[in-house]
Amino acid sequence: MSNAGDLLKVEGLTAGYGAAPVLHEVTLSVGAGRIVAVLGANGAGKTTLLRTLSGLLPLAAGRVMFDGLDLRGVKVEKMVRHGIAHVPEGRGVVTELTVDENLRLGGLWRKPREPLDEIYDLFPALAQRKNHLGHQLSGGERQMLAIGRALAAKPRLLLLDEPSLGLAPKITSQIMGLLRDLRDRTGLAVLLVEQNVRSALSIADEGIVLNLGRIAAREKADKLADDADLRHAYLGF
Amino acid sequence: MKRTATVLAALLLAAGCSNGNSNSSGGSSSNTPGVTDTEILVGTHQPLTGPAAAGYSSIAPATKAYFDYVNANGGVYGRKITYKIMDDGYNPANTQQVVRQLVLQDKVFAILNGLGTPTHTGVLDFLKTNRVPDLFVASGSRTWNQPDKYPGTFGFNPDYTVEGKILATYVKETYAGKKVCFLGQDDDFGKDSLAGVEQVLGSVTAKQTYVVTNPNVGPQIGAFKAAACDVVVLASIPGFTALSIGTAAKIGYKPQFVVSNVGSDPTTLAKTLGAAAPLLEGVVAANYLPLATDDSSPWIQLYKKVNAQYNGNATFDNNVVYGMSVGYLFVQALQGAGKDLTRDKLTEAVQKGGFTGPGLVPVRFSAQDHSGYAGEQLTKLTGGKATYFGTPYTTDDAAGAVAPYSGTAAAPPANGVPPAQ
Amino acid sequence: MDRFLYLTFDGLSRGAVYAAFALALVLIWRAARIVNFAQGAMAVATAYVGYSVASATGSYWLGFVVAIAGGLVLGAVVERVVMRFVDHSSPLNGVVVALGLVLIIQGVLGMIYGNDYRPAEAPFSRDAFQIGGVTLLSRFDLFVFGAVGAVVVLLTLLFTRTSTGLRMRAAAFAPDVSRLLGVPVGGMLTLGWALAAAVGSLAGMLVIPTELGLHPNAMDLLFISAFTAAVLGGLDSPVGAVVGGLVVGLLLTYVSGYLGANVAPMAVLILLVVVLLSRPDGLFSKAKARTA
Amino acid sequence: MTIVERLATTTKNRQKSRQNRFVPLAGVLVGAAVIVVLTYTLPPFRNYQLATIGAYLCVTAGLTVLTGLNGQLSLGHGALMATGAYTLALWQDRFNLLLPGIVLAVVVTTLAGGVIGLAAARLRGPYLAGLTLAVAVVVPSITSTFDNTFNSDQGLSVALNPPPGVIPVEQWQVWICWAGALLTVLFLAYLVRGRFGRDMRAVRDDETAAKLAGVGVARTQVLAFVVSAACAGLSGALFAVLAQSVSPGAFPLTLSLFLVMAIVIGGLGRLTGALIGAFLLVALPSVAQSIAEDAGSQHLEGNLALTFFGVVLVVVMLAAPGGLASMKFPRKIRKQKGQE
Repeated sequence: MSNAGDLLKVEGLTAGYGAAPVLHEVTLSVGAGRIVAVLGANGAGKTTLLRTLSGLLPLAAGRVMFDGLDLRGVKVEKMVRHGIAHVPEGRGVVTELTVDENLRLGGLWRKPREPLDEIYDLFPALAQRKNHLGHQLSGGERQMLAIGRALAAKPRLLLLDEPSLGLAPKITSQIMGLLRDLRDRTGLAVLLVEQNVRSALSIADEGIVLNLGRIAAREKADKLADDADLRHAYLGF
Repeated sequence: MKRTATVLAALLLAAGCSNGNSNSSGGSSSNTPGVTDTEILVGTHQPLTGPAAAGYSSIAPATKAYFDYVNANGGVYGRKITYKIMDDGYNPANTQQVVRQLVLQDKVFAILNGLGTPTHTGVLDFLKTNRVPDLFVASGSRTWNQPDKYPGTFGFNPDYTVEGKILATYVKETYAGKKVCFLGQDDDFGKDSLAGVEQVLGSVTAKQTYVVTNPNVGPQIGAFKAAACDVVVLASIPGFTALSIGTAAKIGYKPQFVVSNVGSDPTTLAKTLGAAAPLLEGVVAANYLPLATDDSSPWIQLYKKVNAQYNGNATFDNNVVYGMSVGYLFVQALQGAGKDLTRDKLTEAVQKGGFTGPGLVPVRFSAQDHSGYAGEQLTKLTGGKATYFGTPYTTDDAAGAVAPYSGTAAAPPANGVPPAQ
Repeated sequence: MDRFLYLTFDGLSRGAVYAAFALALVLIWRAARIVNFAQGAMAVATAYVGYSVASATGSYWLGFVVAIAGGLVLGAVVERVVMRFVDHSSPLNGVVVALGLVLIIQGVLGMIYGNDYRPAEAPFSRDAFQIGGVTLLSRFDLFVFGAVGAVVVLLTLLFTRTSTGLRMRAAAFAPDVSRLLGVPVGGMLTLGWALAAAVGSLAGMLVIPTELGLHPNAMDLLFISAFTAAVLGGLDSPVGAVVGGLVVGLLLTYVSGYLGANVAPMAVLILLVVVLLSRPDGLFSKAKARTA
Repeated sequence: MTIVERLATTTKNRQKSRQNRFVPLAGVLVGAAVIVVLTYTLPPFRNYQLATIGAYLCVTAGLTVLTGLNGQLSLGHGALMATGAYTLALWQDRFNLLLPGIVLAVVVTTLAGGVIGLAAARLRGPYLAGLTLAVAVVVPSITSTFDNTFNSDQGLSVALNPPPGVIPVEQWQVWICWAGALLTVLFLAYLVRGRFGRDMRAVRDDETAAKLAGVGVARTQVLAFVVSAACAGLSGALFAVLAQSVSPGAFPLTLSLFLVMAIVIGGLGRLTGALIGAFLLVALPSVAQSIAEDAGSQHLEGNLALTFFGVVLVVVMLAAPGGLASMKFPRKIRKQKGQE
């Protein structure tokens, strides 16, 4: 499934906390303008995968290439300059800062800095709460803020961890729709970690199933959604 | 836990075995702690570090330098004096530790000139129990003068009440009818001094205290200004003397300052005040030893020589004079105790008294009196230099009169070492 | 009334220096979530350097600038060489290392300069203006107020108007997220230490002329008052530091003036208890408490 | 550390403690035997130092439980020690009955600790540190304001009967101090193993989670403070016995700071760490002074010792972030560090 035009190429990635690896020889790729959903039960290693890709965790073995660049040894704070934005689990909104400050933070590294109008256009709800502190926002608003902040960095690849966690279905589908639009409009690539398999597969181009840190399946999204055996075995529905 | 305990035990044992001989006292000098045929080991506790070190950390090195001088001139009955200075940072808990180390481990012959009232008070009982001579404590507390309770403890400084009475006598004679205020440290120093002052002057117009932990005397000096006092008596340590004089100048208040001896060393004050040192002009204080700036005194000539040779030419101020005078008196006491040196003989020799030395007034050691110098003479600062004026006075810490002392000061022996008696 | 006014001005001029030093503590707390017990000793170290330069060159202001610059450097060095390598999984580790630094700095200063007080000149007259027999402030007091005010304004501008300030705040509140957003968290930490130490040095240059003089322990007592002031105002709030400093300064002076110097520490304790029991995160804490 | 990781380490610790389970009573009895033997072999000054270690152990053990297990930082334990010491001094002056006096000292300090603990339970981190710091610096102020009772800076002397029979004073002091210390350790060891210990850790790790699990957060915190205050009171009383005098200068803020340093350097939250800390409080200053003496010129005075002391603190904290008691597992620490 890997081809020359892939934006992100992961080969034989092994990583985890301390001596015991959580991920074992994971190989995957994400092409430009594609949404890849990473699925799996709790503890399958989904979050670890994203944290390793963005450099928060060290690589024990394997190779991560991003647009021809070996990411080993690239510091976390430099990732965003190469075009990788990571929205961590729990949204990572800095609750002590205002909405506007959070968004500015996303685009700070860019020179010259661009105005945030585009982001506020995407998320009108945020525009209304510009000067509210992060902890005053609702869960949905925080998620939008986190994604909006990542987009302010103008990334080519978005690593998105559980955007639907704790959100009402209506808001979840709003967010999913937004991601699809962005992909279609800007060619953004997304590696989407989700527990909510249905909504993830509804927008993904392909899906990867992780089980106990190993890749159990890699399929086109619609195919995965139809594969009853796989669903029963790993995804629980 | 168990293993750690064993390791700690082993460590303690190892540390302890190196010096595990038993102690004893009395008898002859052959089994007197700290005394051998060639050496006398003496210890002291001093604030070498911490906030209280300022001003006082130069005393013990000066004493040591004088001992080195004596040692170079043959010592005392052929014995050299080794002076072990321990730093207690003016913390009574540390004093406990270091004095026990000196007595129990290093087996010093005597404790000399331990500095500070709260620090030394805590070790009085310990020193008494172990029958260690506790000579010439460096503070003017009346605590040291309790021959019945602490037979081995002797003071050195005139006590604060004696000083208060003498300062007040000067104020009464010179500023009759003027308003007098008093600022004292919030402890026995301030209290004893105030007691002496009020005994002579009656109640003062305004009295205030300061605490060493709050270096701001603005409220106190402000109160004196509001009370329009003409004379301010200070029972303060040098830093707070400087602070008080500086604060008064800051608010445009110019009383006559009369300052206790412990807080009046001109060198220390001038150093602290820096460019504001001219404010010291006219300050009246008191002393009982030759002044560091009095080059005509044979004692100062001797001490300067010792300071140059054995004290690394340290800044020569009244603290150095004090330290060397302590050393001189101690050597006198050792000479008096004789060749067969024991702790009891040393105490007897001190109690016998009759020492003549650098002091302007006598030390009044006797069986009934363990306080130090009997009085003081007043000084005035002019041109950055203190000079004596008037006559020395002596008095006691009770109701006794303040009397002029007419004796003349002794000259140092030619070789600078007190002769054997 | 005159007495009250006199004490008020005396208390304000004391409070201003507490405020300056409390600001330094707030700054480091905001940058690194640590109460820097070594702040006082570091400030004394740079003050020694500053006064050495001043006496060598004859220019107070050159020494002043050197002291502040020395603060910047010392703060950065302490963070880069020591604090960075402290395991911060327990907040106490940093505290103990800071206390160790205090002993080292005081020991080294004592070895170089000795343990006596050295004079510390003030750049302006300390003689107070008098109006109608009431003693007001001195030129130096005004300078202190001006300097503290300037620091507050500059810090506020830095934190609210500049992107560096934004980065510093983000790095302190959420280091991991900030790194993901491209914020060099380590660099921000170094910058925070450097700035805090520079403000500490400024406070040192402001306070030492009003106290007993230069001494390795010169800032020990001030640290206690300033820490109290910072806690009172709320460790996250520069404005709180200033208000806390002034309140502590006034309280100490009023109590010393009306009740006696020995009662003052008890008054401070009572004030702290009253304030913290009603506002556990200080007077100027934000609505939501963060348990750090 | 996330909560999950914390939980993981807690479980790990629990497993570990199950592995090398030992009975505190046995440990304490062995300790008592070692101490008694030591008192007969050590020279007087070493005995005095040993007694001082015992007196320190009371307070460090209590403080390490408060700070290490319950997460409350106190900079005011020196003041609590002063409370115990003054209580004993005043009692001895009137009655001269040592054991009831020590018990009374503990009771009075416990009450004082309860008052501070009530306030402390509402405060977190540096705010608690700030309040307890203000408590620590208030001691001299109280002794001089009520100087008729406390005799200001000079303090009180403590009336003591000489030791029974021909036992040397220093040996007698070791027995008294270590009896107190070992009882304290025994009490705390059982306390920490029980439900109270679990509650304290739960509160330290996550107050909300603890509340949900039915742990009375405020009650646990106040109780932890009270327990550690009782230990500090005992320690203070023992120091009064050792010094035969009490004065505010002996309980300065630096003492409170040194206590915190001792438990952190020793190993926070472990009684072994408290023992190492108590040992260092006695040994380090005197080692520093003798090293400085050997190396030093007169003009460095005490400064070399001070510097040496500071360097030791910094180096130990960098080399053994878990304290000296954790030094047995250097590899594990490195691994944990990599995780952060």
